[in-house]
Amino acid sequence: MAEHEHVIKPKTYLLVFTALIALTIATTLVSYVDLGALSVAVALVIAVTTMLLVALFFMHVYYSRRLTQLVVAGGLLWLVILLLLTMTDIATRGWLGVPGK
Amino acid sequence: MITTTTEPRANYLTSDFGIKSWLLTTDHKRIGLLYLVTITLFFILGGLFATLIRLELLTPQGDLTSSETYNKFFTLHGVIMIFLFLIPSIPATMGNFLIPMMIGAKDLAFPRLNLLSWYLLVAGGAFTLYAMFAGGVDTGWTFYTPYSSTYSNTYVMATAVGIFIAGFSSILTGLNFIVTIHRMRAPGLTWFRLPLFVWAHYATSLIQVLGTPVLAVTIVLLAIERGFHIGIFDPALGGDPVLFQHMFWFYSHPAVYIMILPSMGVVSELVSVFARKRVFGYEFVAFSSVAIAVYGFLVWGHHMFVSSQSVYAGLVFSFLSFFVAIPSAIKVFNWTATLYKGSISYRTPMLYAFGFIGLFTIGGLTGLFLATLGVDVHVHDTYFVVAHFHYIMVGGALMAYLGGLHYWWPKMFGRMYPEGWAKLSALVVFLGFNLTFFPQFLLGYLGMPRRYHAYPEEFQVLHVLSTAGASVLAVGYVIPLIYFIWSLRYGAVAPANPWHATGLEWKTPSPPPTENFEFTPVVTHEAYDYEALAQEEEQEGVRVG
Amino acid sequence: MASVHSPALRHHFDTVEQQKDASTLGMWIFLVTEIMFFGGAFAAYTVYRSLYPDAFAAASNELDIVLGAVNTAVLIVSSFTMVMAVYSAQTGRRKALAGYLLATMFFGLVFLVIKGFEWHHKWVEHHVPGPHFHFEGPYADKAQMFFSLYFAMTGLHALHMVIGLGILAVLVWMTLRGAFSREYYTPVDVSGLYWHFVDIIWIFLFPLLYLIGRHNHG
Amino acid sequence: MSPSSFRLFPEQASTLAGSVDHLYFFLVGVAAFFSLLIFALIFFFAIRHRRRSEAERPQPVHGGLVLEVVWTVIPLGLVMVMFGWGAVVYLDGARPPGDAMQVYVVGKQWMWKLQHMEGQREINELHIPVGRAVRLTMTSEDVIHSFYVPAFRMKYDVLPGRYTTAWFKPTKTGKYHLFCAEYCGTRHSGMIGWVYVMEPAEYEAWLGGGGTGGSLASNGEKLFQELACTNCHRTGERGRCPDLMNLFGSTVKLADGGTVKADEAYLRESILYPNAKVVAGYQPIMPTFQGLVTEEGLLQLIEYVKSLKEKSATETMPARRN
Repeated sequence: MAEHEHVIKPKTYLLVFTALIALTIATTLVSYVDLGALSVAVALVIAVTTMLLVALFFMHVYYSRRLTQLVVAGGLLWLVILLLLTMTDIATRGWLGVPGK
Repeated sequence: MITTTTEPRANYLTSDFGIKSWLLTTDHKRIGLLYLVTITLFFILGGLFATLIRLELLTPQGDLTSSETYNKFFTLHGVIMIFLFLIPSIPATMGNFLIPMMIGAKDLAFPRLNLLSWYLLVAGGAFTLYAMFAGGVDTGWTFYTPYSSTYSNTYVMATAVGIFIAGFSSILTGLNFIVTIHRMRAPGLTWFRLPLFVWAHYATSLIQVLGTPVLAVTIVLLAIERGFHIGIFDPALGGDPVLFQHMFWFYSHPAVYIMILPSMGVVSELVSVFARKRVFGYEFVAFSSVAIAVYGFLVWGHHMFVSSQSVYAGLVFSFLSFFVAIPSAIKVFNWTATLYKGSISYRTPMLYAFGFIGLFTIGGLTGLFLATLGVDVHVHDTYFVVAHFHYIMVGGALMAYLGGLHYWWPKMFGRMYPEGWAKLSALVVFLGFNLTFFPQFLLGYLGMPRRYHAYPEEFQVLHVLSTAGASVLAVGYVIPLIYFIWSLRYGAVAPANPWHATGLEWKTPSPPPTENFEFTPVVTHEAYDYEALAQEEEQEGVRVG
Repeated sequence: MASVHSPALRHHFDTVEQQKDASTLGMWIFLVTEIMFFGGAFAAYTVYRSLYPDAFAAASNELDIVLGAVNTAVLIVSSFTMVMAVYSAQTGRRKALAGYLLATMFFGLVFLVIKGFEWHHKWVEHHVPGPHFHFEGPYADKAQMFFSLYFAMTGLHALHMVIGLGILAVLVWMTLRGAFSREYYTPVDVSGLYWHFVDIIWIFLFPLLYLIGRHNHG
Repeated sequence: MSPSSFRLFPEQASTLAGSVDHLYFFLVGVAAFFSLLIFALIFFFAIRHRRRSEAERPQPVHGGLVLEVVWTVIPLGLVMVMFGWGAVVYLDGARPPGDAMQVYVVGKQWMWKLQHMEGQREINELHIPVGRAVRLTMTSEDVIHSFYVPAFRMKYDVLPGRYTTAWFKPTKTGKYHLFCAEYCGTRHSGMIGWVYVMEPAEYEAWLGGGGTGGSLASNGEKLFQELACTNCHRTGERGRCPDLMNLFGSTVKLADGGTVKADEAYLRESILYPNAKVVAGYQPIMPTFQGLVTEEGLLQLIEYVKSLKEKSATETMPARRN
């Protein structure tokens, strides 16, 4: 459908590329700043932003049909399910006052 | 149709001959048959191990084989039946054969990938067979660490590689189906005109694509641990063996739905055709397949209530598990309601469908016992669990597999099976199955643990009943094997649509030509529209009956 | 419907559009399976990092942040050359296409070489898990877990890079043979998706493996 | 086989057994009702609406939203009852009462090793008095096992490198099966034994009989001295190492600013991985005792540390006596 007719200008790519390099430098530098528990969050926010830029523009998700976007979102959702429900065990051991459980 | 009777056209079976035309084929129908032969062989092998297990359990003393050997028997029974028979069973044979025809396409979206999938299954099977002949494997199909990673000195690696490769066969089949169902439907065939068989396979494919890779990476981590002695799950290095269980069940619980969802699709077709009624609550049955596929990923922790998983996680997983019961219940009620005011025929496939609904109901309801925290503590890892999942997988999936095979046999080979023998074997299978597995519920609640080579005497009576049932069941499986082969040559020639069914697959000759349809069909009405079919048949002058 | 006749159209599709759509969707679904494949490893990582945060920080500080950051940049550059390759294919510039593909391969190789140096360095320092593992300080046991995950995850990633290089080599060969045109360049397109995906995996591996607790140790 | 031993329902021999069985009967009732309902409907429809002629074309019946809602909501209500009831029974079985007597369990391929507080050790046998809650603290030397006593409706996995707990309160004297329920290798089916529930007086007599070689805590103390722990850990003295007096159950401040509750798992970790959690104000100088102490030895050491509760000034005084 629209996918292969839509040719994106190299200028857009170059812009995205610059942003990606900037984000890499940012995440490296910010890791030296003591943000306490926030540092994981900051690192992940930067990584997710970087991923979104690559996916949306380099991988054309932004210009793709709804189904492709749904497939991507679904994949990420399932990753969250895996991580979240696994941590539901690991992070809650001892919550209900039962020793060792 | 009338014009073609004078000179029979070449069909997919007669279009080409020779072994090469089979091994290099990209025709989905031929690949379906390749799978049929392959998994039948694996079923016979897995059944052989089941027989040996049941013979050993005839007496309380472990007197037939040593415990090492017994442990290898049940491990190989599980590995072969699950990864090499049940996972591919309906999707790879009937799904492969029928989905393109049901949606009016010439083939799957990626025919060469489809052939590759078959080769991957064969390769995975070859590794497993190598492990078997080299000395076997004794970890159970669950491969729990640290037993599998450190303590077992059997052929764990070869089996793991086999499962890994067979897993990719499953992933690629699922991928192929999803793309095909999205992109290859005939004009006019909207989502809500699709046969429920296709809906069920779409849901199944979602699980294959989303779940199987996690099993793959779990196997990789296990192999790294076993091969290089570096521990991801090794408690000696601060690893958590319970993490292995989480990752394993993230796939292996939804995998149960890989096995049962396609059977639900088959049963929806059978119930509709042999009651000549549109499936009651079509949309609910369709969506319940997708709901089962999605919920199926949220409940794996119910395999781990006594594993030292946190109590809180236990509560969460138990709560979520009960929600899977709802779409399953919806299906059972809707199938039953479909029978109401129908025109019910007792042909063999319908007998299997009746059997499926009954046994799946029992299997599903006993699943509630296992989701209930307080009761699961007692019955976990006992024969209650063994009985429950055999009701789902043998009473459910295998019954539907046989029902579907009888139903589409004329389409696949252009021959009818012998009805009398088929009815007899359906009855024998049903009785044998219940005699085999019902006593195991009682055994389980009594406290008989699974995977026991020898057991206390008080369990013997029930074990003897179970073994007796297994021998009946074996007879029930041998009869169809014989008459199916017999029918290939001597069976009555099948017409294009022997059941007066509505699906697109019945609008093409039996067996179908290589390209399935002469012209791409245009779909103008919903699935299971028997009135429209009657009108068409009248116009074409087909005499009903 | 059969009016569109392209030499690249396979018999079971009706149109070139349908065929291209199918390929793209197929690749995306494959990438979802890849998300879940790496997802399992990320799950293991999440569990152990939450259990042993200090050991992970200490072990992470043993990694070379400069090489890690440079490699991240190298991969981003290779992703950029990859989109330019797709762009060249879309606009029918065959020479540019071959050039960008070769450039992508070059940066991919640079990444692997740097990675190889890093691994070798870890080997020399006895940071490879196993019987010869040695780690100074209070966290020896749990640090081994970090390095187990480090090698497993970067190893799987590198394996994907190697496969990607193989695919790119085939694409170069096909380009030189004149297989692609403005109308037909689906293989370039879907291979690009794969390459970017491998890049994204690294985008997560870099902060998760290299950048833990740097502020404590500098 | 002896026909007298045949039975169809397991004995009820713990406080939990009754409540598990009640819930089980409820589930059996629900399952039986729905199975019979479905079976009956299939039979009834199949006969009532059987195909009478091949040309028969039944009138289509259109789905009813009301029906769909009804058979969604009723099962949903029922399963929520199951969830709630099951959770109550489960929590009951998970939380050991405070006055429970302690028994330590070590699983290994393929036997159960049990230690009583008083020092008695048993293999594949457990003697306990009737009417008294028993709390098990369990670990494994190798693979995962599972401690299962069907008559008590009680089962819990036994893991290497970790302590798990379970409890039960026997209500009937007798001899009951002890099984390993988690597949653990070649002789898995041989990893079985007996639980003997005795009258309290009988149990006291059993405890008294046979030399035990001292209580668990006193054995732990001996080990504590053999391993030269006393060189640093001196009671009532603030030396290079933390004082262990009154440690168990307290909250410990750590060097990295966090805190940890001093339970069995913490003590175990501190002996095997001393540097994992360093107490605030101390240097990480303690060597690891990995490979030097068996799982049973660890349990004895833990029991010894637990016993250091009294305000006793003399460090050699054992906390519990026979």
